[in-house]
Formats: sequence, structure tokens, C-alpha cells
Amino acid sequence: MIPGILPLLAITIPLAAAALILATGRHMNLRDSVTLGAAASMVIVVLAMLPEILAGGRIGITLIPLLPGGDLALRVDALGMIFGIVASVLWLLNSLYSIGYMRALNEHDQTRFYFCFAIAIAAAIGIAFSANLVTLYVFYEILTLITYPLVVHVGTPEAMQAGRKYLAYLLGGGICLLAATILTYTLTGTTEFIPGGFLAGAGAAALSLQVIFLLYLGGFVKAAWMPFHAWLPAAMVAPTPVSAFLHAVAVVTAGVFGVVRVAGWVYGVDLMADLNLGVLLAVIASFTIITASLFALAQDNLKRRLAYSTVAQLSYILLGVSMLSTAGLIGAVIHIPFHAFQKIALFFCAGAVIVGAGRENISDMKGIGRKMPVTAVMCAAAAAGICGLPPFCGLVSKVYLTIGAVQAGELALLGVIIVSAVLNVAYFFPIIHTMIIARPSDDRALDTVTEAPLIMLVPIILAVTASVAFFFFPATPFLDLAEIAISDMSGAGMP
Amino acid sequence: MFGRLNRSALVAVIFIGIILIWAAEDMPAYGDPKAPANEYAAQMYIDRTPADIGVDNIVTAILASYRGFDTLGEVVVVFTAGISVLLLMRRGEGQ
Amino acid sequence: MRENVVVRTVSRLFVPFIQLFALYVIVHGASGPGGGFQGGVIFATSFILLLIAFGLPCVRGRFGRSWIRAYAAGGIIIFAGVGLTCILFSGNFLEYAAIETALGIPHLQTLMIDIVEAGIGITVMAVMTSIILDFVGKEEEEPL
Amino acid sequence: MIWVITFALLLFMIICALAAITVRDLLHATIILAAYSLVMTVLWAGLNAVDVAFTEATVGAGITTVLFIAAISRTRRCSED
Amino acid sequence: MNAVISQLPPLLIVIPLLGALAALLLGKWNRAFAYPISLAMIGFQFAVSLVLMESVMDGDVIHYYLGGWPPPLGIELVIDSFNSFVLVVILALALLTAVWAHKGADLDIVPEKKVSFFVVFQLLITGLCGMAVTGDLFNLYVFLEISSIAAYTLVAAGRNPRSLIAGFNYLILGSIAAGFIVIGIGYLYIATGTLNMGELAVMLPAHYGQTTVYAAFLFMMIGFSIKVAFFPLHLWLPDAYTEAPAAVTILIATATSKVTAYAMLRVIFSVFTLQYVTDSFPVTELILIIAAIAIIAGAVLAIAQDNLKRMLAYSSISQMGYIMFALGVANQAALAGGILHIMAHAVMKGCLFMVAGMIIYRTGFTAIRQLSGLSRRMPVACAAFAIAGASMIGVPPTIGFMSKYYLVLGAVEAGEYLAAAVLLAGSLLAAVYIWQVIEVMYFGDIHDEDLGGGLEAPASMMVPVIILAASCLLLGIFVELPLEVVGPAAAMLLGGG
Amino acid sequence: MENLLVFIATRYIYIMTIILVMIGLYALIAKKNLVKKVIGLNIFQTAIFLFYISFSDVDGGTAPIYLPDGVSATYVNPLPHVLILTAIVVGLAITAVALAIVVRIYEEYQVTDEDGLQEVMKRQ
Repeated sequence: MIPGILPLLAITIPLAAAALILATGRHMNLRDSVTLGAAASMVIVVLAMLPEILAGGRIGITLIPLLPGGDLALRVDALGMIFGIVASVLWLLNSLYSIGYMRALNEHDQTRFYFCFAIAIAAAIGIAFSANLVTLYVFYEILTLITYPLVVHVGTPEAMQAGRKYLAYLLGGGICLLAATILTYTLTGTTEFIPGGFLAGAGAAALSLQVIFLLYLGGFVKAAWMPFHAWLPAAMVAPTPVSAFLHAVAVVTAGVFGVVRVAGWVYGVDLMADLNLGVLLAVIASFTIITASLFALAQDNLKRRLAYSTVAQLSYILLGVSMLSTAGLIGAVIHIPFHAFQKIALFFCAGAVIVGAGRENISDMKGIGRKMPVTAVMCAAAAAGICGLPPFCGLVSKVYLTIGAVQAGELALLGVIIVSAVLNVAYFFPIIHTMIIARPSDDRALDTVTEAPLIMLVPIILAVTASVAFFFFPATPFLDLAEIAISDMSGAGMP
Repeated sequence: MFGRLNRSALVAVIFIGIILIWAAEDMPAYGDPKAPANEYAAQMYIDRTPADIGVDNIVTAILASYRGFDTLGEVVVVFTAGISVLLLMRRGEGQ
Repeated sequence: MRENVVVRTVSRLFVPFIQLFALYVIVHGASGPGGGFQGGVIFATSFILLLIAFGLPCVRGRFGRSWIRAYAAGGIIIFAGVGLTCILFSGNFLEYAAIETALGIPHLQTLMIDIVEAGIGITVMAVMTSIILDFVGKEEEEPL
Repeated sequence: MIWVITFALLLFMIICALAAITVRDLLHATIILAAYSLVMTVLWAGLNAVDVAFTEATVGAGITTVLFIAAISRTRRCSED
Repeated sequence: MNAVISQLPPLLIVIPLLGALAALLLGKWNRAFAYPISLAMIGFQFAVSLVLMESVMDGDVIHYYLGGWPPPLGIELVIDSFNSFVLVVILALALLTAVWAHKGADLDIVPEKKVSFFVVFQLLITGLCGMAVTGDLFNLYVFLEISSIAAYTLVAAGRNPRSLIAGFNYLILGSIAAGFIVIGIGYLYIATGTLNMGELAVMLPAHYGQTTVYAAFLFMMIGFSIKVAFFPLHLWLPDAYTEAPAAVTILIATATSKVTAYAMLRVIFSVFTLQYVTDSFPVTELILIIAAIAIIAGAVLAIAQDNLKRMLAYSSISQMGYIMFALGVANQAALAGGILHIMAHAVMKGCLFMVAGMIIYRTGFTAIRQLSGLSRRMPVACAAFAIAGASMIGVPPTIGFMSKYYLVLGAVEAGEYLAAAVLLAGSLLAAVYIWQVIEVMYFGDIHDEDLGGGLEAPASMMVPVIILAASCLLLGIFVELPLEVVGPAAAMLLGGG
Repeated sequence: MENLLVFIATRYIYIMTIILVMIGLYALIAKKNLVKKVIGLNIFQTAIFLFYISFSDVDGGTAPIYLPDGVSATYVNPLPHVLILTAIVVGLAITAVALAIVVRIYEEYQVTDEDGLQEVMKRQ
């Protein structure tokens, strides 16, 4: 086989699927099976690349020369592989779930929905496998625009308002990213990702490098760090599979992925440390973790609470990066998939509640677990995972982060992690309590509630199972990949 | 008459006028035979027309031969104007 | 237009002379002031005079709309045709000298220039007449 | 040409131009414009540009005036400014 | 074969001219003849322009002496990489517009007028070709006037009586501009005694510093700025674009404005040379400031519009600011971006105006708020609008992104960080005005139920739109192809050649 | 002061031409009546033509038509004459189109001035 055909295939499969979806839009079953088939084949394609990556290899392909400093080129490495696996596997789960959800609620414009979804996945995979900043930027912008129809899918004025906010933040971010890319190119003459970074050799002034890093951070506003997080809770008006997509599969993941990429492959750990960028990142991340957790406490709408939880959790990743230590970075990298699997389960549960009970506010969910036992239990499990309880994989990444904080000698960061763990419990426990333990306000309140259809429950169970599995076998494959990625980017000399 | 002057238009026009007069400063004096405009190409036309073309009227020689393409353009302008007036004024193609 | 015998008679007298003068101006262009453009305009004024004296239908009768158009196009075709002929004689566009050399006839250029001037004159005459007719057309007849 | 004549012609043209744009009656303005063109013709003939003078005589004082009058006869003769 | 190619430059203009005459004469006989002839002639011009581009791609320059008279005696036609590129772009657009206009002209032109409409349409295109290929300043003016008179007429020729007023204002401002250009040409002639651009470039340095040359530069710049509708001098543009017949709007917005911008760049870089411009005026800063204001103000005004065509018109003012921006930065990357943007803007604005025309053709809607839910009635047209709109915003990998990327790159290389920021902000504003249309189209409710289901326009209008939308994407992805011509063209301009 | 006098004495024709250009331009911009604008356009254009012709003249020159053989003379510069011949025609073409539009505007709106047009527009 031609080397490099696999990453190309990984992008073309969803694109082809998108075209097929448009073509078969009239026939619902055909259309949905196209989505499922494409998702499944994409998982296979991505996993087929895994052995070579685990062996320390890379798969690259240059498609076309695009711009000075950046051909449209794909390169799969360990870090990209992690994101690639997350996106492709979760797309499969999400497709299954969406089919159940969209059919159960009899949503309009389903063809448009699946079409955009498929292209968005292609863009996410493109981000994961991009070999340079230009390619990253291209797919990043495509992802922004193609998720817009998903966000405003319901079409209400509120949704349109949210959509505008979404676009304003993300397009603004995209422009920052473009500016940063161009500045990087003019400084160094390249935008190719190089393990350990390439900006150090540019000989630019420290101040300008710091400014460029700020631009990058602005660019990765998809990571929803505060105070530029408002688009994420606003986007909650979207159908639940979209929320799951935003929060777990692709969008925010793309944001934090970008931060890690830039930190490790453009700046390099040493340069980051020299420029005190770690401290900057740490401040932002700590602020976001604490504030977002507090915000989450105040939300009654389940999806909004989950949204703020995402904002907080994503900043764990930034926090890990900011430590600039091996364990911290590993923690950051593996938190990407682990958080994704758990958060997607939580959103699936929230969607199941909407489908099964038609309720969105936590205060309305009293005793709902009696009628929806599977959903409630899975919800509790996933929440526990995010809180960092065993036996769920969230613990693994948190342990690494803690070790990283100690390694870096930043006890303040340790404090942040501990405080936020407490807050996590504080905002998740009431959900579990209301759903499982609390009694319904009156007897007839639960009459209309039924368990969600099986096709929606299966993905939830699979996601939770995965998160348990990763607790026991973290090394397959994420921890191994993360270690490869970190050794790539740091080499020696890191605490 | 002066009560109806449009002030902003007047300012714009005077501004243009000032540039024009300023430009006239470095222009050759009126009727200067040594001016570049009257020396280079102009003298070539005057010297070469009898040999090249052989008509008495230099203007015609330039018009129809040296710069014949301009004249073709000019005729096309006239033609365009004719069709334009036809297109604008008449509701139909007419007879 | 009011019936006016004097105007009509004088016009009828003058029109041929004006047209003759126009032709003279066109032909004379090579050796003196004047040329296709001026001649064409003068020719057009003869039609304006007719228009004033006899009204639109009379002019239309002599000089129908399709004829005007044919003349307008014809003048340009003559001009461009001369230019293209030069290409056929392996010169550049409008390079009269090429024909002269190819055919070996001296002073052919003067003839070419006269032809070109005639072309200009025809087009200008036709277009000017057409524009004037368009401008006054409304009074005489309801346009289609 | 003697500069005094040139100067006088130019002065006359300026007056004509001012009058053409100020008189209210458009027909008068048109006739003044024709006069302006005729003076221009004389001036150009004096400046040795005989071909151009010829053209201006036929076009500026001739066809243009006819066009203006035709247009005015189909619109309104008086102007507000 | 070479003998044929060497004769192509004048044929590019003369043959279609004769074609227009034939269309007029045969159209008198049978109306159906006029359109195919026009189309064939534009197709011929497009083919010729491709051949010409192919033959100058490797850096050759074709000089064609009309009448065999070398400059300064005669008029010279020059074909080099820059103008052959512009020719190909505008003729491709003109061809597509002509195809579109086959049905699209029904909208505003009564059937009896169609023959003369297409004749004038073709004369406009021929005038533009002449402007593009000529190497002589006064000849440039003559062809400018051919295309301008045709453009005034076409703008005013619609059924909509408001188009008359727009056309008249366009005529007045256009004539002022042309007058200024003639004054400028006169000054240059006074200073040097020649009208040939190549000779002027050689002879002018001896006269740098003369007020006459300064004034020539100023007047030509003011004149061209009015013609191109650079920001403070744009007053004719919104009305003209809005009220003109749809097909004419497309042609003017794509071909005319681009060729005029080309002529302006030509005059600045090939006649005056960059050195002169930067040495004698604080002009780069000034142009950058005006460009920045144009980009922002045009976009803000576009956001405020409710009429779709008017919104696109203001967007054009903003987008022409990008080309001006390239002038202000004037380094290799920025100029390449600017030239690329000439093409990019032609392609995407052509597509947008075509869709706007199709919407009017099918529904009669002109206001943005009326377009609610249109994507369900006209899915292909709306998809094309979305793609071209994305290109206008500058979303990768569209062509609009590529040109913007080069412009920003050039600005950053020149150290104009603030200007680069304005450019990026401009694309954000573009997102706002494009997006408010897309939002309404795709996510609005259908207001007018009795319009019924499928409203997709006829195929002859659809095909050009699809081609343009596809080229927004494909030219962006395969941007190397245009860059092969654009890069050398920018280098040539900077070299003063 | 002396410089100024020399300037005026040698270039008075340019200055008066400039005044004509300004008058035409003013009418073109400021006059409300559409026909007046076209009149202004004519003045503006002819003034520019005069400018061209005035710099083509040479002291002691004669018109650029060859005198009979053997008579030598200084001829004035013929090139601007050619250019202006072309430009006059162009000007005529523009005048014709402009007046045609004015007539059509009058047919549609029964007004020929900008104020009236604005009123009509407002009423619509």
C-alpha cells in the first residue's frame, strides 16, 4: 500500500460519507447506515495506523502545495493519534446515539445534520493529523464553520443568538490563529511541527514570542479557557448529540490539542520555560478551573452544568501543559481522551433524560432513576469518573497531573487540583442524588418517564465501559501514545 | 447668484484648481518650441510624414496611420453612443 | 413642424450642397483640414435640416432605420477591414505600407487613408443621424 | 496670434461659461454654450489647430447644440439654478 | 503558428468588434442571432487570452506595434504575465456572465431591446480588453471611454426607472474621473513628449521632482480611484450596483472594476514606478490608512444594508480596499496577494451577484429579510452563495483565504502589524454581513408559502454559478496554478518593468 | 513678485484654461439641474481640450499641414490635435448618452433636477 494513504483515507471517508448522505437524504435508513458504515470504517482505518505509531514511526503525506510555509500535509504521530482515535471512536458512538436521539425526537433537517457532522469529523481528523500550522489552521476554520449549522440546528431565535456568539468567538479566535501562524512563518520561514519546537532558533525577541503565544492562545479559544468561554455554554441550545460532539468528540478537544501542539511542537518546553509562558498558562488554567467549577455549581440546567464542567476540565489539560514536566504533560495528554469518554457519556445521559423524560433542569429530575435506571447509573458512573474516583480512568490522568505538579515543584497547582476535586464532587453529587436517591415531588410526576431507546443506551454503556477499561489498562493505547508523544517533544532535560 | 453657491463643491473645485496651477509652475512656457512635448515625438512626426506616408496634413497622417488604432477606438465610441441612445431612448427596436 | 414653403424650398436647395461639401471635406482630409469625422458630422447636419423642414417621416422614408444601422456598422467594417487586409499582406494591423510593398504600387497609403476616412465618415454620419432621430422620435410617432 | 486677442477670447469664454451655468433658461444656456464653442473654434484656429477647430465647429456648435435643444424640447426648459 | 499568435493582440479586439456589428445587423433580421454571436465572440476572446497567457507565461513580453510604427510614433500593444492574467480572469467571468445573462437578462431587459443590449454588452467587454492590452496611455483612455459609455448605458438600460438615476450619477462621476485622467496624461506628455508607457517609465526619472509630474500622478490617481470606487470616492457604486440590471451588475462588479484596478496598478508601477511613488509622497502610509478605512467602513456599511445587492455593493467597496492595501504595502507577497485578490474577488463577487440575480429572477425578492428559508427552495443557489460567501470571509481553503493570507503575510513582512490587524478585522466584519444572509437563508422560516417548492433557476443560470462556486474552492486548493502567473507578475511590477 | 509676473505672462493661457476647468467642474458637481450638469460637463471637457491645444502651440509656428515644396516653416505639434480630435468625439458621445438618460428620467419622473428626484424617491 502507498505509505500515507491511511491518513488521507481517514479524511476522505467522512467526506465521501457526507456526499453520500446528501445523495441518499431522502431515504432515512440508507442515510443513517451510510453514517454508521463510514464511522465504523474510519475507526478501522485509524486503528490500522496504531501499530506503526506505537512502534515509534510516523505516517506522512503531502497533498498539495498550498501556501508558503505550509503545504497541505498530513502527518500522524503519537499525539495526533490520540486525538484521531478519540474522534473516530466517539464518532461511531455518537452516530449510534444520534440516530436514536434524532429519530426519537423526530428532529427536522436530519440530512443537513448528518452531513455537517461528517464534514466536521473530517475536519477534526485533519486537525489531529495536520503536519504544520497552515494545515491545522485550514481544518480548524472548517471545523468552526461546519459546526455552526449544528449549533443552531433548532433554529429558534435563542439558538440563532447562540450561534452568532459561537461564530464571533471562534472566528475571532481563528483570526488570532491566522495572525500567529503568519507571524511564526515570517520569523522562521516554516510552520512545520517539529518535536521540541522550532521557534527557539528564530532569534526573535522574547516579548514578540510572548505576544505570539498570546495570539495562539486566542486562536485556541476552542479550548474554552476563561474569560473566553462564553460560547460553550451558549452552544448548549443545540441538540444533545451536538453538545456531545462539541464537548467530547472534536471541538474543545481540538482547542486543547492545539495548545499542546503549539507548546510542544512550535515553542518547545524549554522555550516555554524561558519565556515564563508556563506561569501564564498556569494562571489562566487555575483561574478557569476554579471559576468554572463555581459557575457549574450555580446551574440548574443539566447541560449547562455539564458545559461549565467541561470548561473546568479542559483547563486541567492546560494546567498539565503549564507544568512543563514529564508527568504533567503526560497527564495533560491522556486527560484529552479520558475526559472525552466520560464527558460524552454524561452528555448522552443528559440527552437520554430529554428523550425519556423531556426534562432539562436538574431540579425536575427527582427520582427519575426509578424509571430510567440504566441512564441514571451510567450517569453516576461517568460523573464519578470525572471527579476522579476509581475505577474510572479520570483518576489516572489526575494522578499524573498531581505527580506533575509535585515534579514541577508548584504546590499552588497542587492546591488548585485538590480544590477543584472538591468542587467537582460538589457539583456532580447533587445530580446523582436527585436522580437516584431523591423522591419525586408527587407520585404521578414520573408517569410519562420511560427509559430511552436501546440504541441510545448502548453508546452510553460502551463509553462508560471504556472508561473503566482505561482505568485498568491505561497503557492501551493512550498512555503508551502519550509517553511516545512526550518523549518526542521533550527529549531529555525535563524534570 | 452667489447666494446659491454650494460651499463644499466650491472648496473641492478650488482645491483642484490649486493643484492645476501648482502643476503649471514647472510646465514649459506657453509656445516654447523647446518644450519636451514639442520636441520628441512631435518632431519625428513632422520630419517623417512625407517619407513614411506622403500626405500633406500631418494631423490626418497621425490620425489615420500612426495612431490609427486610436481612431478606430474613436469610431467605436461613436458607434457605442449610437447604440446606447437607441437602447436608452426607444422602448422597442423599432423599424 | 409647421408647413413652411420658404423653409422647405431653401432646405431642398441647400441639402445637396451641404452633402457635397461634406464629401469634399472627407476626401480633402489628406491634404487639408478636415477628414472623415468632420465630413460625417456635416453630412448628418444635412439630414437634420431635412428633418426640420420636412419632418420625421420624410427622413425616415429616405433613410430607414435598418439602413442607418447598416451604414453605422459598414463604416467600422471598412476601417477594420482595411486593417485586417494589412494582416493578410503579412503586415501588422493597420500597416498600410505592407500592402504598398506587396502590391508594389506607390502612394497606395494615401488611398488607404482616404478609404479609412470614408469609413469614419459613413459611421459618423449614420450614428449622428440615428441619435438625432432617436431624440426627436417621440414627437412624431409613438415608439414601439 | 496676438496675445491680446487670445486673452480677450479667453476672457469672453470665461464669461460665456459662467453665463451658461447661471442662466435659468436652459435654451439660453444652450445657445450661450454654442457661442462658447464658436469662440473656442476661433481660438483654436488661432492656435494653429485647424483640424480641431473644424471639428469643434461642427460638433460643439453644431451637433451638441442640436442634441441639447432636442433634449430640452422633450423635457423642461427652465431650471431652478 | 507563431505568426498567428503574433497577430492575436489586435485580433482580440477587432474580431469581436466585427462580431458585435454582425450581431447588430443579423439581429435586425432575426433577434435570435444576436445572442449566439455575442457568446461566440466572448468565447473567442477567452480562447485568445488563454493562448496569450500560455505564450507569455515564461516571462516573455509580446510587443505589438500597430501599423508597424514603433513607439513613440505609433500605438503599442503589450502582453505580459500581469495583463494576460487579468484578461483571462475577466474574460472567463464575462463568458460566464454572458451565459448567465441568456436567461438573466429577461429580468430587466425587454425582449425588443435584447439585441442592442448584447451588442453594448460585448462592446463593454471589448473596451475592457483594449484597456488591458494597450501600452499607450491615450489609447488606454479611449478604450476606457468605450467601456465606460457602454457601462453607463447598461446600468441605465433596465426596466427599473431608478437605474436611470444611478446610471446618470455614474456617468457624471465617471466623466469627472475620465477628465482627470486625461489631464494627468496631458501633464505626463508635457513633461516627456511621449505617451508610451514603456518609454514614460524610462524617461520620467529625469523629470522627477517637477510639479507637473506630481500633478499628473495626483490627477491620475484621483481619476482611477473614482473609477475603481476606492473608498471616499465610491459614491456612484452602491446605487449603480443595486439598480442596474442583474447581468450588468455582475459584469461591472467583476470585469470592469478589475480592469480599472489593473490599469491603476499598471500606471503606478509601470509608468511612475514604485520608487518614485514612495520617494515623493508619504503615500504608502496614506494609502494604507485609506485602505484600512475603506475596508472597515465598507464592511460596516454592508452590515447595515437590508437590500442584498446593495449589501454586496458595499462589500465590494470593502474588498477593493484590499487591493488598495496591496498598493500601500507594495512588496512581493502583498502584491501577489493583491493581484490574486483581483481574481478572487471577481470570482466570488460574480458568484454572489449571480445568486442575488437568480433570487430576484425566481422570487422577486431583494431584501435580505425576505430570503427566509430560501435554502429549501433553491438549495443549489444557496449552497453556492454559502461557498462564495465563505470565500469572501476568507475561510480556508477558498481562494478568498489565499489572497488574504498573502496580503497579511506581506503586511507582516513589511512590519505593518496594525494594518495586518485591520485586514483580519475586516474579514471578521465580512463574516458578519455574509453570515446574516446565510443565517436567514438556511435557518429562517419560510415566510411566503405560496411560492411553492423548487424554485431553482434554469440551467443556463445555474451552470455559471456552480462553476464559480467550484472555482472558489478549487482555485483555493490548487492555488499554485494562478500563483504561477501572479508571482512573476508581482515581481515584474516591483521591478518597474 | 517679478516671478509671479513672469509666471502669469508666460502661462496666462494655462491659468485661464484652469479657470474654465474649474467652472465646468463646479457646474458638474454643484448644479442640481441635470441638463446644467451636462452643460458643465461640456465646459469641463472643452476646457481640458483647450489645455491640450494650448501646449501644442509653438511660437511662430504654422498649422501642421505641409506648405508647398521649398517653403520651410516651423509646424506646431500635431499630436495633441489628434488626441483632442478623438477626445471631442468621445465628449460628444458622452453628451449624447447623458442627454438620453436625462430625457428618460424626465419621462419616468417628470423632473429634471436632483431635488425633485429626491422628493420622488421619498414618495415611493
